[in-house]
Parts: sequence; structure tokens; C-alpha cells
Amino acid sequence: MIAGNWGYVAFGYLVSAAVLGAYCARLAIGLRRARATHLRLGEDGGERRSTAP
Amino acid sequence: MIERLRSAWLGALTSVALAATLLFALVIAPPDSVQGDAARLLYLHVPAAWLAYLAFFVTAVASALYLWPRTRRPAWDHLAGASAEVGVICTGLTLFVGSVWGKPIWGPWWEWEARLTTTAVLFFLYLGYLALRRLGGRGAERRNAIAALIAFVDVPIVHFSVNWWTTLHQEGSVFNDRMQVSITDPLMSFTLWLAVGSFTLLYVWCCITRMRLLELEDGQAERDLARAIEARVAPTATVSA
Amino acid sequence: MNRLPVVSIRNAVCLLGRFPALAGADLEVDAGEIVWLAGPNGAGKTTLLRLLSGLVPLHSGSARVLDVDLAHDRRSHRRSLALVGHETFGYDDLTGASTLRFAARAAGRSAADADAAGARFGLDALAPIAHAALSAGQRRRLALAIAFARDPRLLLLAEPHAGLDADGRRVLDAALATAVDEGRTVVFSSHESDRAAALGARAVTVEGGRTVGGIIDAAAAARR
Amino acid sequence: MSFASEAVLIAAKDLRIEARSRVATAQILPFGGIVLLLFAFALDPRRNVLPTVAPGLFWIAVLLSSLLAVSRSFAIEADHGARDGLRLAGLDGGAIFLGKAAAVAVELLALEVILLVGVVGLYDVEVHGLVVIVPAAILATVGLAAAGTVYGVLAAGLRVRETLVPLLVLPAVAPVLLAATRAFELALGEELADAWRWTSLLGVFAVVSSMVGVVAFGPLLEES
Repeated sequence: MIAGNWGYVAFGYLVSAAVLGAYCARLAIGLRRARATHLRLGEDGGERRSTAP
Repeated sequence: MIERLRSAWLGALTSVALAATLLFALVIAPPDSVQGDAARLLYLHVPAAWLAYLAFFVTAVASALYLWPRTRRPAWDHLAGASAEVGVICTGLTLFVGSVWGKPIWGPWWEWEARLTTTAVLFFLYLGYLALRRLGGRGAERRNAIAALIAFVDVPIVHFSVNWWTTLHQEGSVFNDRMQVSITDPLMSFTLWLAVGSFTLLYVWCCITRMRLLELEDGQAERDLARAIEARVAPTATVSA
Repeated sequence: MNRLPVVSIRNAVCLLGRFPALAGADLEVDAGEIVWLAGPNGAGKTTLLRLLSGLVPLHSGSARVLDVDLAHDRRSHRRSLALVGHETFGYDDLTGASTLRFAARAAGRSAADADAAGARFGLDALAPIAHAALSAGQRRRLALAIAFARDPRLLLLAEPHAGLDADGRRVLDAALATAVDEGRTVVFSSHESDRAAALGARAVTVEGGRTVGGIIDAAAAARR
Repeated sequence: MSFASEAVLIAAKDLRIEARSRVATAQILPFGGIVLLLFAFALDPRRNVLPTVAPGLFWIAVLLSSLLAVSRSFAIEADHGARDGLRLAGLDGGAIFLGKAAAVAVELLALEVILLVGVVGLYDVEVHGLVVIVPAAILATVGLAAAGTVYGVLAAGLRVRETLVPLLVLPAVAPVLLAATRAFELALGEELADAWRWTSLLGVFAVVSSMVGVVAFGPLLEES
């Protein structure tokens, strides 16, 4: 039984959680901000989907 | 509105699944008979590695669908980009957790073991793809799709040559794949499947959110374009003869 | 009079980056016709020529050139056309002669066609000189020689007279005239209205990404 | 013109430009030599580690030189709209790919012969198993040239291609470095059976990257 390697386990989980958490947060915030500009422009600019090729 | 509800619901489910995984992986699942608690990193390493390959497979399929004229839609390009981005993050995590796990077991931080080495090459292969995507520009979607397919064709070749390299390199050496923990305990295998499941949910949520983000960015560009065309058409109605 | 259109463009929109260089352009050109694209700078004349040659993708609208629908295939009609752009398509390290011969052979023509086109544009003296050492006017002659060496059915020229001396302009006009006599179709952009009129070219005004006079209605065609 | 003669035309054009400009012989070849020298400085020759790692150092020098050869191959198309000229010529995309890749491969093979002499001299390596070394080198070079040319045209139109192409190419050609080094190592150690296995892997890579190139080059040239 290789005891005392909880340190590595904690290190592994903490860093992974930090990386994934940061990425998910960036996505969520980005989406909220993009939706805000999308709606704001949507009201005056008028929602128009041009025909993408 | 439904679309926002869907991703919120999925987000909630993912967080619950991840929380459960954490609980099982760190507390409920028993330590490994040989490696002790270090084996708990297995519940991080295996899902991340699985996601890396899944993400790159999805990127390749989405790119192929974008290239095929009949199924060409911006959504495929967005999916390819989103999936590759999550894939690269998972590849990075796989490498990181792999070396953190290897440290107590083997001694060195990095072990030239077949799967880890292949993952390292894939990491840089798709970092290149992401760098290419960031450049955008005219005709970028088709160029990115072709690059994704070329990278995907490279995966088996890299995998094959690295396997040869590691197996031939250490004939019969002691470094057989000791990271391959033999999971007999049902609780451990349940935790592992729970981990794979929750990570896959996380992957889906990240992809959907990232795709929506790309779509909104493109949508904005499309709207500016439509307005530019309209602006360019309107004044010429009175063109000077 | 059955008209077989070599070019028929309807409501074409083309993008340069995010800018709609063409915003609904229409153009129809019959075989053997010579069309002069007039209009201010930045109106979209060069983009229209590049659309005809397949170098620029069609964002929307329809475009049919030399019986090829450019919306689906921008490449297969290129073998039978030539574009003289603002650049010569040359390689600095190659001589004038080898650049010309490479271009001709790439279009499936012989070295003799290349030399003949070179002679026509007074390039014999320039043959051994590296492209890098040629002056702008000489490069313009080389670009014209490359286009004619390809023996094209459709000849597209962007401001061909620019940079040519008097002798060069005379040679160019003669070449364009014979091209039309040989049944080739010519579309060129230019600011030299007198030259264009002398060639008897049909004027099409390009303004703000759109065209005026691009479509000849049947009645006018019959009267001409 | 047949597919093969189009490829030969493009290869001849690239090699003629190289013959006149001497970039490969005067710049890329010395670069390979310097890399070998720097490796020697880095690895402290007195502890005779060089002979054992010579194959790896040789192939890293060739790999880095191939990046320069590929970027040169597309730098010549960057000026005077030459890439537009290549698109307008109406040649088959696959033929252009084979032509350009062949030209790069020829330049690299010449470089490898000289570098091999350098390795024998600088690193005190006796060459054995030439019967495997030559085919392995040829197949590896074809693989490097093919993969490099595909990524070269992919990045041709981009602003930051100088930094992007190495990032794209090096991971993709990692298997070539791995297999070529092993093949050379085993050949020098007279273990020809294993050396042939690695050479077969180089063959697979060369075939796959060439096929990818023939298919992808045309569309990529259109987008660049």
C-alpha cells in the first residue's frame, strides 16, 4: 500500500477542477454577454438571418 | 427560450453528475490494493482520455459533414471548433493527470508510455488546428475542415508508430502498462462509469454552449454583412448615368 | 438572331472579406462581343472580372460563364479564359521567356505559341531578362503576352492600357481588335473612354457593386 | 496535357527557379550543416555520445530544413499574384501538388546526401546497411515533402504562415522522425529485419500523405 499519496490525488483533482471550471465559467459568461448584445441589437437592428451559402 | 432552458437543464444535470462522481471517486470508492489512493486519479484520467478521442472524432465527422456540399451548414463548422477546443483541454488534462499519477507509481513525472506519448503528439496536432481556426478569414471554414480531416488521418499513424516505438523500445521491460489498474471491485467500476458519464455530459454542455457562442458571433457578422449589402444597394438606386 | 451568352450573371453578390464588393450585379455578354466596364475606383469592376474568372466565390445570385455554373464549379472553365489583372502572375527568378513559356504550356499551348505572343507584344528583347528586373510597362506587356499565349475564348482585362507607352497601347488595341475578329469574347475595365469607344465596345457602368446596362434587352440587341 | 506532364511542368518550374535563385543550395543546405554543428556543441563530443544519437540528430536537421524548403516553395508563389496565376492556369490540383512536392523532395534528397557526409565526418559514424538506409531516406523524404506541401498550401494565404506551418507540420511528421531514426539506427547496427519494418511504416506514411495531398491540394489552393 503506497500510503501518503493523497497529496498527488488532491493536486490532480484541484488543478483539473480549476482548468475545467475556468473554461466552463468563460463559456457561461461569454454566452450571457453575447446574448445581451444579440438581444440589444436584435431590437433596433431587426432580427434578419441572411441566407448563408 | 426553449433552447436556453435546455442548456440550463443540462448544466444542472452535469453539475449533479460531477458532484456525485467527486463524492464516489474521493470518498466512497475503496483505494486500490496495489496503488492505494493514487488510483483515484484513474477516475479523472480515463474519462479525460476517452473525451479527447471522442472530441477529435466528432471534430472529424463534423468537418466531413461541412465539406459535403449537401450537408454543408455553419453548425457543423461550429461543432468542429467547439469539440476540438474541449478535446484539446481534455488532452491537456489527460497528460497532466497521467504524469501526476505516474509520479508516485513510477518515480519520474513523465513516462514514455505508448498511450501518453500518443496523446502528447495529438495535443500539439490539435493545438495547431485551433491556432489555424483562430485566424479565420475568407474561406476559413473549408480550410479548417480539410485541416481537421488531415489531422484525423494522422491519428492512427501516430498511434501505430508510437506503439511500435514503445513496445520495440523496451522489449519485455518491467514497464508494462502498470497504469492499467485491474478493476475488480464493483464499486470502483461503478465510479469509473459514473465518471465517464458525467465527463461526457460536461463535454456535451461545453460543446453546446461554445457552439451557441460561435453562432452568435457569426450571426453578428452575418447581420453586419446583410446591413452592408443593403447599404451598398440603397444609394445606387439613383446612380449617375 | 440566336444569342449564345458566354457570360450571364444575375444579381451576383461577392465578398472581399466582409465587404460586399459586388452587391447584386447583372451582366450578359454574347460570344464575340467586346464589353467595356466603366466606373469609379472601388466600384467593383475588378471583382466582377475576378468573379468571371472564378477566383472569387459567389456569395449569392447566379453566375454562368462559358457554360459552367460558377456557384458549383469555379475551376473547369478557366482553361479557356485568360485574365490580365494588376499583377503579372510572374516569378521573379524566371526570365520573361520562361515565364511566358510556362504559362502557355500550363494552358496546353506550345512554346511556339508563347514566343509568337511574346513577339506580338515586343518582348523579344526582354526574353533573357529576369522578371524581377522588368519595368512596370514591360511587365504589363508580359502579362498581355501570357493572356494571348493561352489562346482564350474569353479574355478578361483589368485596366490593360495602364502603364503602357504609346506603342504599347497601339499594339494592345490592335490585339484586342483581332481578338474580336477571331471570335473571342472580351471584357475589360478601363478609364480610357476614347480607347474603348474606338474599339466599339459596349459600355457597362459599374457603380457601388452594381451594374447599369449589363443586360441587353432583346429589342436593343436586334436593332444593333 | 496529361496529369503526369502537368506535374513535371510544375516540378521543372520550381527546380528552375531554385537553380537560378540558389536558395536551397546557398541557404537551406548550410542551415542543415549548422544544425548538425550545434548538436555537436550541445552534446559534448568528448563523451562519444554522438555516434549513438547521430541518426536522430540527422533527421531533426532534415526535418527543420524541410520546413524551410516548404516555406520557400510557397514564398515564390506569393509575389506578383503567382498563386492566382497557378489557379487560373487550369492545371489539376493534384498535379500541382505532386510537382511542388517532388521539387521539395529533390532538394531535400540532395541536402540529405551532403548531411550524411557531414554526419559521417563530424559524428564519426561508419555507415552500414545502405541497402535499407537509401530506401528509408527516400520514403521519409517523400513523406516530409508531401505533408509539408499540404500544410504549405493550407497556410499559403495567411498572414502568420511562418509561425503556423512549423506548428502544423512537426506533430504531423513526428511518425516520420520516429520511424526514420529507428530505421537508420537499426540499419547502422546491421539489424536489417527490424530496419525494414520501420521502412515499411515510412512507406505507409509517404503513400497516405501523398494521397491526402493529391485530394486536398486543389480545394486548399482555391481557399488560400
